[in-house]
Amino acid sequence: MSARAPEPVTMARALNCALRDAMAADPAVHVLGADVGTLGGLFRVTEGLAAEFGDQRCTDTPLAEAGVLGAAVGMAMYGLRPVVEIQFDAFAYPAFEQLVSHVARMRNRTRGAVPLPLTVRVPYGGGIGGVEHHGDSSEAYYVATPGLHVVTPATVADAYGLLRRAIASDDPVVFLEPKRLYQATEATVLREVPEFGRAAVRREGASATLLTYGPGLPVCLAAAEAGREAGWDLGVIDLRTLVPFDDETVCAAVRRTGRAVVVHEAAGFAGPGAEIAARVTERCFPYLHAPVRRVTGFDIPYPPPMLESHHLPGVGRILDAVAGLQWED
Amino acid sequence: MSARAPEPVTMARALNCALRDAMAADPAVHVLGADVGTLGGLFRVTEGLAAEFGDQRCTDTPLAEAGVLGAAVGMAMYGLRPVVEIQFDAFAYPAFEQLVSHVARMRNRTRGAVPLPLTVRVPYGGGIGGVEHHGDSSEAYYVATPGLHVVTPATVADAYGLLRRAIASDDPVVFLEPKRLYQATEATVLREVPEFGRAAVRREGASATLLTYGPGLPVCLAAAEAGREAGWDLGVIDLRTLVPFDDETVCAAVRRTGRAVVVHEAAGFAGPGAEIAARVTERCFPYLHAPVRRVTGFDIPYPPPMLESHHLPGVGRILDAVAGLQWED
Amino acid sequence: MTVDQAAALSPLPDAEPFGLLDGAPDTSLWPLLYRHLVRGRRFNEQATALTRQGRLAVYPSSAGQEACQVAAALALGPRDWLFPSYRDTLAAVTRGVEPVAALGLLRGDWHSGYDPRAHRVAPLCTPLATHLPHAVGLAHAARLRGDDDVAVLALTGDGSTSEGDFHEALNFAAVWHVPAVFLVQNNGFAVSVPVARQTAAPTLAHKAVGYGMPGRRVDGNDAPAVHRVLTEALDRARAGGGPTLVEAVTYRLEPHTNTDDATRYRSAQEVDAWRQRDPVTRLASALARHGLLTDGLRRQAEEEAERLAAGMRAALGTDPPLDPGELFAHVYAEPTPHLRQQARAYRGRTA
Amino acid sequence: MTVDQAAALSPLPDAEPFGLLDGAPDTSLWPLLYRHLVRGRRFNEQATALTRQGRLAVYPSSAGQEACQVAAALALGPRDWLFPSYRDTLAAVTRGVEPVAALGLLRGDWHSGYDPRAHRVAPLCTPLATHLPHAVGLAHAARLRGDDDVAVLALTGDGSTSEGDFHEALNFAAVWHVPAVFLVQNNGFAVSVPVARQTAAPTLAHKAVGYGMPGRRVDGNDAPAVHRVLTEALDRARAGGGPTLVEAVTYRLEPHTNTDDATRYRSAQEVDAWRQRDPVTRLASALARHGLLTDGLRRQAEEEAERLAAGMRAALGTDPPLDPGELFAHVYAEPTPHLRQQARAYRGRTA
Ligand SMILES: Cc1ncc(C[n+]2csc(CCOP(=O)(O)OP(=O)(O)O)c2C)c(N)n1
Ligand SMILES: Cc1ncc(C[n+]2csc(CCOP(=O)(O)OP(=O)(O)O)c2C)c(N)n1
Ligand SMILES: [Mg+2]
Ligand SMILES: [Mg+2]
Repeated sequence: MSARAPEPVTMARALNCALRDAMAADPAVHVLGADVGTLGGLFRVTEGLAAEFGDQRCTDTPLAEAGVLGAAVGMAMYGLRPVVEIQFDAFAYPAFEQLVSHVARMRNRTRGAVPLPLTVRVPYGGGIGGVEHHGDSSEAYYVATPGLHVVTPATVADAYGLLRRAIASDDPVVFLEPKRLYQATEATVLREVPEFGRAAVRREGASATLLTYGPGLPVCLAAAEAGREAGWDLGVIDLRTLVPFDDETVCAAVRRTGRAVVVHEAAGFAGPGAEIAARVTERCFPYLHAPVRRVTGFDIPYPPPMLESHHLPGVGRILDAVAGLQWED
Repeated sequence: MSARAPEPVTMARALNCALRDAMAADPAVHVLGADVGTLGGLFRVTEGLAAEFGDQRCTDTPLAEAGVLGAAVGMAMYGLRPVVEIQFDAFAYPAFEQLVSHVARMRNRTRGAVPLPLTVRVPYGGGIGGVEHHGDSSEAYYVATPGLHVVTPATVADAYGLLRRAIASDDPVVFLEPKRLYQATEATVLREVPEFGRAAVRREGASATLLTYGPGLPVCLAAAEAGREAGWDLGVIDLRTLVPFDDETVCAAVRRTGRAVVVHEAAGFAGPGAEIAARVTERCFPYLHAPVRRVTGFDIPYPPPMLESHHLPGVGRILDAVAGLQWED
Repeated sequence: MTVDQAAALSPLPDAEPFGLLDGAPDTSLWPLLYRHLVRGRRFNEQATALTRQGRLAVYPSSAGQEACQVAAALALGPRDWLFPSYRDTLAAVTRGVEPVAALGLLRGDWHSGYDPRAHRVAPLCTPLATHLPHAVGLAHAARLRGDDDVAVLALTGDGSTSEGDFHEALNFAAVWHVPAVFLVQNNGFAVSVPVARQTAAPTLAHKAVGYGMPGRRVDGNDAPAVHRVLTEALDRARAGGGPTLVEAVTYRLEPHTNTDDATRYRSAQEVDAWRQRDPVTRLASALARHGLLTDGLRRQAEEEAERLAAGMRAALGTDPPLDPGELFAHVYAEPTPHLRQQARAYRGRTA
Repeated sequence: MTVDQAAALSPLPDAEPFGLLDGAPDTSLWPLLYRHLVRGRRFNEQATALTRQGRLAVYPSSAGQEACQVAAALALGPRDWLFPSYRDTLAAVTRGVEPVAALGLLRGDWHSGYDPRAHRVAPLCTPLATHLPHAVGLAHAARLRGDDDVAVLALTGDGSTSEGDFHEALNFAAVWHVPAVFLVQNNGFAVSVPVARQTAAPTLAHKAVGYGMPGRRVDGNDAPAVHRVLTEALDRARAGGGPTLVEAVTYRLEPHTNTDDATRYRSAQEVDAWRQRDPVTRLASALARHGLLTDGLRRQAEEEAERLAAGMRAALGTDPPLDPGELFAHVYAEPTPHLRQQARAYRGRTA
């Protein structure tokens, strides 16, 4: 595990450091994908890796997402730890069969004989003015696939820490990188997160709990800030890993407040928020003053850039939902 | 719309009749997929169509699910109404990109200029002793994809009626056929269902409501029957279409009983039951005596045939869940 | 032909890309091609300029590839269909789509700015190679309908040939014997990845062999040659001769898009060498060699180009009208009750 | 080689499938191959019989394809890896996997019945062509690790060549120059669909041209020929010569699986014609022609076959021990808290 002195870094840079440190620490770690080599990745997350470790450790592949992910499966079967970069969320779909039928199942299929230590990095979410197919949030597909860990950082420190943990994991991890936070900056110590499945309480609050992850975190923190004017003391929980899910931290908070709003960019219908709302309700029902509400993207294909601000959950919609948590009683 | 005199038919046969009647009624309807021609499909749902309508109307394709679905997109763009057969649920995954990025979005992308009247028939679910990759229930992926209708019959009459409706729809429909009900028999009038989005109350009941669809229906009806011994009067709702979702019928029933259990084969975590539980709770919270419970497949890859009975929701697990609906108060 | 009749092997593509400019050809089409090339170059420059002014979200320029873009559009018959990729706005514009409409995707007010049926131009397609099966399906449907004046031309890039959908589409096309032509614009790169890391085949045209269709290689900076090869292939397709794979050897002179930094992966020398083979100046020189580059032609070409650019500036210089309510309008023929509810809630918030 | 050095075109596959049985060849391996063929046929018969007794959930027989199955396994070096498809249990068994373990998937007590690392045999793969990228990745990893005694042999069917994953895998293999050999068993059908509706290429070996790798065609019912071609390709692969595509022309004598009705899509005459080319009897005749089919060899072959069959009946004749608790055990290295909870609830119900 590596530690760095706090200096302001972007999330993209923290991810880059995580890859570099992981590659330096373990020669079995290989990075592969289109444009990860000379170019350093479309978001520069693999910058400098090919120069430092050679193009056999950081390899530009032909343009074929199923092919890359499938090849990574074979590499992992041979004992390597491949880290695959997908360029945009929507371009993971061609690799869906490999992900669902093989990546998620290899260990189980072989009764544990063949573990699959494989990380798939997927930039996800909108808010960067991207055109069609560049703003999808498809975490619903991943969380509904048993056998995958689904992880998403919301802070620079977590970007480093969770990615190191993902690469060290002996199971496949879908690592979702919030596109619009790539340039977010923090001065923070970069160190590996010790385990998956621990949500972080980003803000304590007594009147209601906002449950979110990835790109939703800054929005929820802003909503909590804005909510003070309405007299609300809103807590904010950053889930960090959707699978495994931290029932303990989440339920403890919701039991205290009795009110919760789930916030994410992905479409609401059958989105991750559905599971979160359902399981929180199952576990906290007697404590709830109101049903868990969801503030999400609409149930539409991701909109064109000029309209995306209308689609994305914002402070206003979050506070509306909070207001709807039956404050009269 | 065609009507037939009641005679006992299997669900497979009713689907076959629906295809035949749709093809006879509209020359734009084309059936395509691997083995749909000479063989009549692995489940014999396309039996006789090639003989009756020629191999240009019912066409054996090369083995390439993305290719078939993609070709169907082009055919639909030209004004045809393709009906694509996927052989087993898990073999729809290679076509996932076509489904999500194109099928679901063509109308929206073109501001309504290019509708996509296209039906994808997918045999789904387990319980037939199939080996690996032959028992998946992947409806979670489809319901989380805006732009698709997601439909699944649980009765022979609906198999015919909903498939006719699907083919007549000007929007793409993922039509999920419960494998283990293919041989279920009913004597029933075969006629088109007038619209999507109407759940059916299959059994009225005052003490709690079971919400299910497709292969879950016979199990829930059996559970309701068995529940009488415990003194419960259980209602059963068959959702029929997951998208659009019939909030009205479902909520009316749940408000009456104040207690609900969602039952499906798909894995529970982020499965369709999460959405159902979440939205029922959002809409019926003040009426609920207990949180909506879910009885689903476990959060594991679909098990091998010798173990599948342990995985599938059965009467026992459903009644356990009903018993957990806080009957003490 | 069955697989067992293996004696009848299909021929390999020619080793040398087909060219016309340097021979002694029929020049009747050259002035028209020239005007479109000049206009096309101006289109690329103006679109790139509009990205700098924030008027386009992004622009993947086809500068250097204008011969392919223009020839592809002009080779089409009136009832033919074009299936462009995200880099092929110029082909769409040359086919007759309004520039502001063709650029709708890249401007970002909606995903596709035009009605595909009006000009028989499918929506610009971003996920690589995924439009190729659509092209095959549409060509198949046209044949099923007996419309034998319809052929389909699908454009794609060298990188996209590695995708599974490329393979599935070409195989379907050959098995179904559909009237479709696949033009691979081999511009040397898929973003930063050179074609040598994309394939080990001698040429991309060789891929045709595995599908049992003819493969042709053409100098992609020789507009008359591209036009000729595509016209022949489309004629053959309409006549029931089946599909063709055409590889046009060309070069992307600009970065992948305006946000790309191409100096990271290729040298100025390489780009300069290709500038020497610029399709616009090459046709101009050839016209001049044949005494056809008159002042009149030059002026006409330039005027048309400037008119186009001015129109683009005017149409794209202002913000388009936006209606967020439209977000809910086209997801289904009829919005579901659930979507109607979301739309109502949205309107409630913003009212 | 770059795409622009187009002069060096790769050669086309031979028109006639390679054969050995009918020539005057080196026969030293033939007795061994014969014993394995007889044993292999017995394996197929016994497995099909076990489906009738409900001892296997399903069995896709490789009867008629035993020459491919057996030669594939015997051509492998000790450190090589085999990547079989769902029809290739016999290849796995010939490689040394216990029959009961190789049949685990089809018996249905677990998805894969053996530890892939023990015999260097990947799990039998059902989704078509999806194991081919795995084979490429493993071969690549072996090279990265410097293990130059490792080559990979991946088996697949004619139908699977239409899938995108076939294309992506072969392209990767050629670009990465990995030590992998792809054996397409062209048995004439993908379930009911004949190969003529699967491809328009002259042969499946022609597909190699588009990847820039050698393509070879072999008589798939000629065990020595299949063995020779695969051995050469694997040797070349291990020596750094890159991948090869081999098409073996063979025939599936039985239905697709025991639940299929093959009379719906092919004639008895066609099947009979292929029975004349049965790989087992063909090798027997060739051995006889060379005076090598001794009573001793016959007896040994039959005894080995019967021993195998008896072992299968014994091992598969009883119900396997089942532990439903195992359902939760292998999803992750450590069950998540959520899965532990489900397992507890499950145990609670059944306790
Ligand atoms: C399925 C998919 N993967 C990745 C991308 C991201 N991407 C956009 S363009 C491009 C390069 C395409 O190269 P090529 O096919 O040669 O076309 P060119 O850009 O050169 O016109 C990539 C990788 C994409 N659009 N679709
Ligand atoms: C992706 C996928 N689609 C469909 C199937 C169903 N299926 C199983 S075997 C088979 C035929 C395969 O034909 P071929 O590749 O020639 O192999 P063969 O059965 O002849 O050995 C099909 C369609 C599958 N297993 N995987
Ligand atoms: Mg390119
Ligand atoms: Mg076959």
